Amino acid sequence: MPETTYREAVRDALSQAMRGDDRIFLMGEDIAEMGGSMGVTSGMVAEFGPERIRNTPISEIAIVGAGIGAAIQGMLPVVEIMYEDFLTISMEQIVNQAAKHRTMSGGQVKVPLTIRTQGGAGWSPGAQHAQQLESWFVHVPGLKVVFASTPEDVRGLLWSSIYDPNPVIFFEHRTLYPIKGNVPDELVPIPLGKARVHREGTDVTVIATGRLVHESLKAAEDAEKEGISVEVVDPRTLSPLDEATLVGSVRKTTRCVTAHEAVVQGGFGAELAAVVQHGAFDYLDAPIERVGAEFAPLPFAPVMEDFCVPHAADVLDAIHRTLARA
Amino acid sequence: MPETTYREAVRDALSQAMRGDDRIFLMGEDIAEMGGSMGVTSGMVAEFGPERIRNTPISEIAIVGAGIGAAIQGMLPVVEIMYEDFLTISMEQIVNQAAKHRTMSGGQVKVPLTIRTQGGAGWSPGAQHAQQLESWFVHVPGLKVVFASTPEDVRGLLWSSIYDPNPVIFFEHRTLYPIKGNVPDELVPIPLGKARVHREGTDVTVIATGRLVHESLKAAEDAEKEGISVEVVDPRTLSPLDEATLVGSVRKTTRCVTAHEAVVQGGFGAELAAVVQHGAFDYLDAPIERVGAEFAPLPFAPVMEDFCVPHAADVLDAIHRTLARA
Amino acid sequence: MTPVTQVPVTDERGKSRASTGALSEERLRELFREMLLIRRFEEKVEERFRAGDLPGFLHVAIGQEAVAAGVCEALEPDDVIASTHRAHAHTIAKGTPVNAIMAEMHGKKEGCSGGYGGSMHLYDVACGNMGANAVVGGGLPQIAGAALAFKLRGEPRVGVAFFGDGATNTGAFHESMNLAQLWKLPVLFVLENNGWAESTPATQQLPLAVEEMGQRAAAYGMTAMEVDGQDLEAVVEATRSARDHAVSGQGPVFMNVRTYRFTGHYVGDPQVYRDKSEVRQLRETQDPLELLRARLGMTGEEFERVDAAVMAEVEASVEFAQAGTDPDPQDALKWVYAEGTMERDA
Amino acid sequence: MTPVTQVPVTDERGKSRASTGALSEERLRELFREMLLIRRFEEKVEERFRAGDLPGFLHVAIGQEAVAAGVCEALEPDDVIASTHRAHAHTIAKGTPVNAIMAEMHGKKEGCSGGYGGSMHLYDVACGNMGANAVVGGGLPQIAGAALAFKLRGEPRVGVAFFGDGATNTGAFHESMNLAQLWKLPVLFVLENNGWAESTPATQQLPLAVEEMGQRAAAYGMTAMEVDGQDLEAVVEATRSARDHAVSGQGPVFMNVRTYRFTGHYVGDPQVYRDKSEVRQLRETQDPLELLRARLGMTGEEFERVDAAVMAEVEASVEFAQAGTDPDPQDALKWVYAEGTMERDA
Ligand SMILES: Cc1ncc(C[n+]2csc(CCOP(=O)(O)OP(=O)(O)O)c2C)c(N)n1
Ligand SMILES: Cc1ncc(C[n+]2csc(CCOP(=O)(O)OP(=O)(O)O)c2C)c(N)n1
Ligand SMILES: [Mg+2]
Ligand SMILES: [Mg+2]
Repeated sequence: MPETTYREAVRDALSQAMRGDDRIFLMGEDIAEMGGSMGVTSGMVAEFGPERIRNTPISEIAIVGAGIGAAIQGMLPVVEIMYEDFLTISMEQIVNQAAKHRTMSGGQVKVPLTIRTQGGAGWSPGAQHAQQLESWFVHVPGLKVVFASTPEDVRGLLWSSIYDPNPVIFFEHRTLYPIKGNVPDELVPIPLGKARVHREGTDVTVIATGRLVHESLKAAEDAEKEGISVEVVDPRTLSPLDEATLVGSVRKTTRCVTAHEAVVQGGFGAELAAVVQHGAFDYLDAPIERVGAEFAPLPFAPVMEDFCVPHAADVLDAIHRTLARA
Repeated sequence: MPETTYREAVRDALSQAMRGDDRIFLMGEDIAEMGGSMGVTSGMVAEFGPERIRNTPISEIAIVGAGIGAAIQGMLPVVEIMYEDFLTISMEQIVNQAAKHRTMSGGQVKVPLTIRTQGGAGWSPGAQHAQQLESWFVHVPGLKVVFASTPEDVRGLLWSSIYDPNPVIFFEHRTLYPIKGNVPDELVPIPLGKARVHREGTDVTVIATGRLVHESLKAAEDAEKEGISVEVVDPRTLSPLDEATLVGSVRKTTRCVTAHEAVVQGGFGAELAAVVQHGAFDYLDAPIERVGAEFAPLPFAPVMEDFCVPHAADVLDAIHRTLARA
Repeated sequence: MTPVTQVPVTDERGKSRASTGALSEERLRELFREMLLIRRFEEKVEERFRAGDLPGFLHVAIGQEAVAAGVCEALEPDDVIASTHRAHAHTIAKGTPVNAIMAEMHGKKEGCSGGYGGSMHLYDVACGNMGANAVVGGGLPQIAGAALAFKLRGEPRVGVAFFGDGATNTGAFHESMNLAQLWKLPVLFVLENNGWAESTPATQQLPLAVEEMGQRAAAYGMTAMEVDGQDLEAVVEATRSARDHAVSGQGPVFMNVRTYRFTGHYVGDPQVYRDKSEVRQLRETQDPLELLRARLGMTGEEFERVDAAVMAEVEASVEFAQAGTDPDPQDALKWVYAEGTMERDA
Repeated sequence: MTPVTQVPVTDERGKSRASTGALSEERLRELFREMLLIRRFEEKVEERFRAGDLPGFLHVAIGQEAVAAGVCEALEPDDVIASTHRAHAHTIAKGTPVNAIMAEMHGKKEGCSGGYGGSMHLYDVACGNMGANAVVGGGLPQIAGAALAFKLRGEPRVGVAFFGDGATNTGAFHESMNLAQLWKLPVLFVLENNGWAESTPATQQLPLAVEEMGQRAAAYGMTAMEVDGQDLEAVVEATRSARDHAVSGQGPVFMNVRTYRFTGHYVGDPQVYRDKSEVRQLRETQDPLELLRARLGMTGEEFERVDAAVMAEVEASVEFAQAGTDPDPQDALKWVYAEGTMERDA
């Protein structure tokens, strides 16, 4: 399958994994006939049946909790939380239960659960359907956190997440579902914990996740026209973090911008900045600049939404700020 | 009241505020006859009666949600979540509702709600009664976040939180309840958003919160014996953050250590490091060192718990690391 | 005590809307007009959304008009409601002019939420609308809290939570019902039971049959009522007695209001999950407008007159909205925090 | 299919514990001994905790012994349970040796959770104990999930969730009950209804009287049973039929097991909130051990013999625990993540 959409790539990973592995089943709201609110699972109930593609009640506590229990009992459940804003309802099960069972039991228990969710702005969803909350989960020992930005990555990372023996929170971005990209014919699992260098450069490193990977690549092209060479790196797995690749890149370029759609304060960019300033202190020629959303609940009106969420231009501005320093 | 415990100081702020202001009432589990699991509200039901000191069912969604609704309708509710680990159950109401109503309504609504909670390790509570989750809330626009470390601060900050027109998440630390300190006879409100310099110094700034303020002061004394002059600053309000005071301090000392009990990865120290490296870049003589808990669910056995949570010695080590650099 | 945030407003229609006794023919005709206004508004926003004029996404309440109109008819102006993702009908029925709603859906400053909320976040505090919620079940505990404030202050007001059958599966529903009954709070829990949660039929999300949903109140010993949501008069009558019960201190009431969703879940929903004939048959037999029209023996000529007036009102709202002002981009930051402090009330 | 995480274990007592028919006198005496073991264990940990020997904090199940012993008696060895903050009795009854539990409470490697869990996090996967939960209601959805796994694989196993009356007020309870009934999962919801949540009496946290709590199942159309939790035989019998019902595919069962907490909520609780005489009277009239002893017509001499043996076992567990090995500090990091990947099962 050469050219594939991000949406199809997710479905392909799920379908290929489910074929011949009865331990894997999906639970979520409206994932069967409707194929989920984003159409990611369309057609799957026809192939796998309603026992394995399970529509659930609107019960985000039970969806995650039942996934945990089934995982402990030897299944490999993939549960879907329709919008990541609703992860707020599942936090107790994710943070106090899924993440801690293994340690609390002294290693008796494994929780090979995958929690898929999606979100993101850019289509006037309003304040309760547009948050990017990945940074919360990076703060929770026992969880792995993945945020995929391309069709190839989402397919290979989802496969690895399903077969990871730990609970994985798997973030997809709403606006990326339609994007196309080449993916290998054979599904190649992508190991968790490895960053991807999308573009090599020598003047500044942009560490970006999700939608901002694409905005950063645009910004890098614009910068190139100005003679600025930008390296764009996507950690892909936020926890555990591939610090070596990120720090190595900044030691080379001596400048760093972090970019995500989530609000800047308390965001994943803070962790990146803390790690990079520590690992590349003697190499940095400028303060690390953080790009992210304005510190506000996302307003509905497109003009205000557009003002809040970061774009390529914001990344380019940040690149300029890092270079404004001698 | 010269010498007062942290516990008494909390109670005093609540009681003084409630006297003569009928809008204020408390809701939480076992806060009436039992005085709460930490005895903070003991005796208050006798003074204010069960209508204003309300025992609730074990319903962390409804406790916070009802507080929001009452606040919107003109009350000044103070709700208690017995352990901050259980905030995981209230996240939807806190993050999607309390924090966003004002913006979503275009300014029609105010939510003057105070959510008191407590937590922290040091007494073998196990993994589900010991987390420090303050950094999550720093990532949420519309919330204010307070973490008080002394009797004087907890009293003055709680008063200001109750009368703040916005939702405030107010963190207390379990192990601080018995500590004593001098407080003014008159209750002096302490404005939110102002850091406190506990100790002036010239070689390194330690930015600490909660229990780690006291550990950092111990570490500062030990460092002094070695001829190292340490400045200890407590932001007290984590959001909005008093960046000027923190950055100003580091510009003066040229070195910075952040210290909290929460796990390092994704913790509040990351935000502090990101802010400080940006604001004091040209002044920093060493990478910012972050002190916090090991990245693990807190084990029960005292030896393992003690290994996980940070102490004065860890702060001192970090101070030494910053000074090891020329 | 400081006055409450919502001061009682006098009803636009100038008479107490909770006036007991049977509804006059005249009042019924006004309510028919209100229901028709809701219907035409919903049809219009569907059309504008399909035309690409409206940002975000929409859920319309076509088929459920009598629930919104009937419940709000039985409320006092200063009673408060919390609405859902399917918010337009409730908001109109609680008294917000369609201009303000249409402007909101266009993201304009003149909108009832200043352009900050959109279709799923319609607020109108002056009319007692505490806000529509895009999180299913999210508004329920807050209505319990509003009712607690009324109770603590001894105000004869009720809080009304609208929600769907899917919402009864949320933890928020359970905790709110439990707390309201435990504390005998003046709350009306209005279940708009249309038998669907998005694409999921009741049989796939509820262990109870739709007609058994009153059982959801038994778990709390709460008073429950069965209501035909397609019959406006039945809804008004039931809500009046429910309100009397709640406001008199006897505790909350759970209303299992049976109704139907004539459209897709959201505008644009292909409804692959249900049979087209189901909808056609519902529209033929269960249309609350047709039922009320028959009850009123309204002539085609009279209907045309009312409809023309309503259409004009809706058209005018589109023009009003299109002529509205866009917020400044930086206005996004305007309401994140309230300034100052609540003054001490001693 | 790969084998499940828990392979069926043969019962320590060497016979199927779900053997139907009335319990033999001999078996009843064994269960009396088990209940006495629980009682003496709880008394011992109270004593050791007061002496400052045990870290953390404790909740004992004195007065509730017959619930744990009776429910587990009716289970098959590979049925699974989830326990609560009041976990010792369930864990003993499900087959974990007291040595391992006492060692856990001392934070030793020999503990049933390797010293990582403590009193509120007792695990013993080999015995079908999926773990005790310190978050009220936290275990319920996971038991539903375990039961779903059994159902999907066609295994004749049930998941048993123990929880208290206070837990029925959580959203997790509601969503778990609803899902289990909707999907007809083989779950037993065992409500240990002792009428208190910490210091809060049922009247302050539940809109239903304790004897009406079966109503909590009506909201889902779930089968409910009333059980006298002080009567061991009644608990065994009820659980057997509940298990038969659930395992045969007829869906979950809610058991309203009436019991009493003879002690404070936690060890050291001054119980300012209740009258000392209440406890005294309960101990005199409702002691499940006394009731069973009378039923068995057990002589003082026989009781002394059993008690001495039980005491010795408990004493030995303290010595075992004290002689146990402390974990290395760095062991804290040992189980944060599982290594490798789950191998593909094609
Ligand atoms: C907590 C939560 N989960 C899921 C959704 C997505 N969602 C929006 S509406 C809806 C169905 C709601 O069904 P119901 O409560 O019956 O209301 P109806 O749409 O029928 O009016 C769902 C699942 C949501 N908004 N909030
Ligand atoms: C979600 C949550 N809220 C509060 C607590 C604190 N807490 C521990 S036990 C308890 C009371 C539980 O009562 P019940 O469920 O009846 O169990 P019992 O103690 O009576 O056995 C409470 C409130 C908790 N552990 N978890
Ligand atoms: Mg519905
Ligand atoms: Mg109880």
